[in-house]
Amino acid sequence: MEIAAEAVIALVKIAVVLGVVSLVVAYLTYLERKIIAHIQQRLGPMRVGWHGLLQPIADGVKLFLKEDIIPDKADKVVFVIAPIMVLVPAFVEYSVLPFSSTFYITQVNIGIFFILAVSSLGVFGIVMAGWASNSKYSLLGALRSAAQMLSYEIFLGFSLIGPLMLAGSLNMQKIVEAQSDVWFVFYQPLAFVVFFIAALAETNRVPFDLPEAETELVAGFHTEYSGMKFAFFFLAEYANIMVTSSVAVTLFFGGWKGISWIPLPGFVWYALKLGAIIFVFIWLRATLPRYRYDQLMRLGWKFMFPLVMANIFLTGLVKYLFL
Amino acid sequence: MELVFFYLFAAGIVGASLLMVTRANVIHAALSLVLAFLFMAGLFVLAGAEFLAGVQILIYAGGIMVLYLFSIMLMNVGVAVRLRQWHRQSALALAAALLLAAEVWVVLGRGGYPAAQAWSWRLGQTPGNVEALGQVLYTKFLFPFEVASVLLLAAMIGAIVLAKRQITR
Amino acid sequence: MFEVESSTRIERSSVMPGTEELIINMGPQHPSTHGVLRVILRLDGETVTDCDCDIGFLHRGTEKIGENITYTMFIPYTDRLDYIAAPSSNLAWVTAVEKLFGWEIPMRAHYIRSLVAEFSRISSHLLWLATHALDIGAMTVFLWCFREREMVLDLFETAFGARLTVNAFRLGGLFQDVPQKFLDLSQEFADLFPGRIGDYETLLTDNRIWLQRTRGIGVISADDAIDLSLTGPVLRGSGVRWDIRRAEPYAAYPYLDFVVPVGENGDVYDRYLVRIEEMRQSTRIIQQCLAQLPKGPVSCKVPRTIKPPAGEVYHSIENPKGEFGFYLVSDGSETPYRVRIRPPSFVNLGGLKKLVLGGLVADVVAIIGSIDIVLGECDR
Amino acid sequence: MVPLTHYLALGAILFLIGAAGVIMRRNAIMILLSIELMLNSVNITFVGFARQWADLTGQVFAIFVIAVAACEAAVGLAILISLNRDRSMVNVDEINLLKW
Repeated sequence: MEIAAEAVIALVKIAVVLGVVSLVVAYLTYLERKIIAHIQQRLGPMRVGWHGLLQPIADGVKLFLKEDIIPDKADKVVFVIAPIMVLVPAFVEYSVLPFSSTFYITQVNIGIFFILAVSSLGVFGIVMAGWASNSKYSLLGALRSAAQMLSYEIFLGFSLIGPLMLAGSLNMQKIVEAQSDVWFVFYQPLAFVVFFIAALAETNRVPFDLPEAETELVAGFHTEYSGMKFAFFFLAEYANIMVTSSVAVTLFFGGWKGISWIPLPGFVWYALKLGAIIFVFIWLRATLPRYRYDQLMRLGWKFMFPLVMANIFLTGLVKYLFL
Repeated sequence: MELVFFYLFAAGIVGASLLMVTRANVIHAALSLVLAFLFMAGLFVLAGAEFLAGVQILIYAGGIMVLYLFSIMLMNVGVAVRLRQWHRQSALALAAALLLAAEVWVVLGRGGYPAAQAWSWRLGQTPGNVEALGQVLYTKFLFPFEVASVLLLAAMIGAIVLAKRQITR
Repeated sequence: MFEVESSTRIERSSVMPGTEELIINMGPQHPSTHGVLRVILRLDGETVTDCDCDIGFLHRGTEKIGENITYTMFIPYTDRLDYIAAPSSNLAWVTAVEKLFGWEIPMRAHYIRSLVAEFSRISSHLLWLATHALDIGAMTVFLWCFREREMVLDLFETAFGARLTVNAFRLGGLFQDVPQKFLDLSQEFADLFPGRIGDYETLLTDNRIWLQRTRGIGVISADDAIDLSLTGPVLRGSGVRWDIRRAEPYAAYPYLDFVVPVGENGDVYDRYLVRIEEMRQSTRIIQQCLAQLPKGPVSCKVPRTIKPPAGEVYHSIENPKGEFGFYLVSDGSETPYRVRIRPPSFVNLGGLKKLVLGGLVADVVAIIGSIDIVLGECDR
Repeated sequence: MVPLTHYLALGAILFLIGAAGVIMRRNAIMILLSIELMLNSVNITFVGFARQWADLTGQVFAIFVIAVAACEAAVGLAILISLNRDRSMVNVDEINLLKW
């Protein structure tokens, strides 16, 4: 009986989180279009609803009703599985994020490690999509993204080690608790810079959007996709932005903890911080050109890798000497 | 409950592995193997090895298998699929494998293993598996750990030397 | 012996080539080939080992059409050559025909022609900057450039009633004088535009990623550029100070003061800088034209039927893309005997192979952008 | 509580599948993949024993096995790629000379 009740509560929580996340992800596309439009001194979507507020829904309907084309020479099974393989890990990661002190789906003691592990699966979908499409542009895009995501996953993981050393736990809730006094971004600025750059690369955002660089590879790995399958890739990208921003909030900006003299509920603080970081993601997209593939790798291995190693060393030294 | 999940995962692993061994297309085989690894990670969580489950997904599925896929894509799979897939000694090998299976069956059937012991921590609680594993890894097994790192370095250099297009002499 | 080999062939995987060269078709539907250009790239990994341009998807036989219609009727066809800078093409044609006649054009017409030609240069360079930046991934520059290009097109609309294919000039001068509103708006634009160029430069010129993507990419030396008969900003980017507005002045250019900017290294970045500076110089020319604009008629006396004397003439002008010339043979009838177009994009595209070899796919995109082609005049 | 024999049986089955794959397949990549499966079957038995005796040694060894698997994959794939490039072959029964 007890197990059944627990299961029901868990399912309700999952449903709530998935629902909210799907909605937020859909509106993230709207937000991105609006923000970029205003940076570029135009209006963006205006037609559907007040100031285009229903645009994501119209987009969803359009994508849903669109013809779903599977290329003749494609590997059908892999082609169909690939978008699912991209979307599912992105949503699974929400299961361990602490949205407030009381609201989370579950807590595991390998919390942040779980997120890293699951996010490493996202690359499969991309590689599968690129290979199964049987198109040269897709394959080039897939190879690029495989190399890019594998490399930057390393920097992403290593950049988190500094804050984790300070927190002394992998559990997301404990990491937040450890930042009661000072956010880790002040202790670990170097780690945050590396984390943010690696996060941009992991989510294939400008200036690291090489896998889907439309002006070079048409659309990279999802060139051959259409309809709902294409929407899956699209949603996955934004869901990944949300997750990486959430990780940044949790590890560097004190999670749901706010300033003590302003009485706001935890999840509001969380949403505010999340929004700020996502805004920077969008802002960068409107500002920066794109790196070249070899320059991206050089930046990673010759600049960020030594930096993040030095950060771990320094953190360890300080912790050993003074704490 | 635990047993049900065990059977679920075990069935998944065995099914995916069988799929892997029999596929003609190497990419399909590699993807089946990834599926097997994911089920295996579930099994590890069941056995109280959460950290290992994470490592399994992060390193095995997310790292090694991507490396495989990457290499397979660099080669031309299209032609290889149309070639003969099996050795001529397959029947013999199958017979040997079945013989080995029978042997394992006999050995396992003897039983007589000591009774199970409980972990000193509970599942899903901190300090738990990660802390304990770290403690053991960096004290008792420090030397093997270092050796493993040297091994990885050697493998890395070896792989680069082997795969590099031209080695200037 | 041989037959045994071939019968067991399917058994051996040696039918499988080890490393295959990847051949990709860039275009004619690729987003960054700027029109219907097809570039066949042979890749080793992502390094370009060979490059072949396939052109002609937009071929309309413009030269042949020119031989069958009168000199006046051909002016709108020149709009469709370099459609990004249509008045420049008009200017090339009308000046070529006028040279054949040896007509004297009123000063006011000369000044207005220079003014409009510089506007078309700005419009062309804005479109180039927009797409070039977008190719390298900078998205905002694209829309900012289009904002200003819109103003230039509005100016064309005010003066000539059309925005893209404006059919701006007539043989012997202009169809009618430009309205005062056009001159006022031009002044407004000329005062505003230098600041806007500064905006673009803020986003690009010192941007580290932009520098990494353009510096040292697609380098061509001055000698090579001359050997390939490249013209326009591509030639000037390599450090050759060659501008037909200076070398063989036409329209009002002898009376105008401007600098011909040149680059040093001949890479994508220098071509970018040259064009940015050219936009500044164009604004200067526009300011001067507006200040010095003489009063008077805008057309010389033109006969009702245009029958030039028999003979031949070659006349070229400095189009935004390079040397744009017409070679005309007249047999004394109402239609030309031969029209030959010297298109800058077509000739500059010939240098593409030399520029991209050894680069990466991403560089190809940057280099095509820096050559600034328009397929209308390339395919003719 | 899952009995130890279950883990051992599962490990054995996987090992057999992997071994069969190694012996029976011609494609060298398939052989490497089968070897990965065999290594993992060993991991399962390690984890099973660790569970039985509540001793972390088994898990530590599983981690070492994964490290070794990573090395094996990297070197194996490097050999395969250079073979594929220079001799254009992937099937092991064609690689029948020690030296070219």
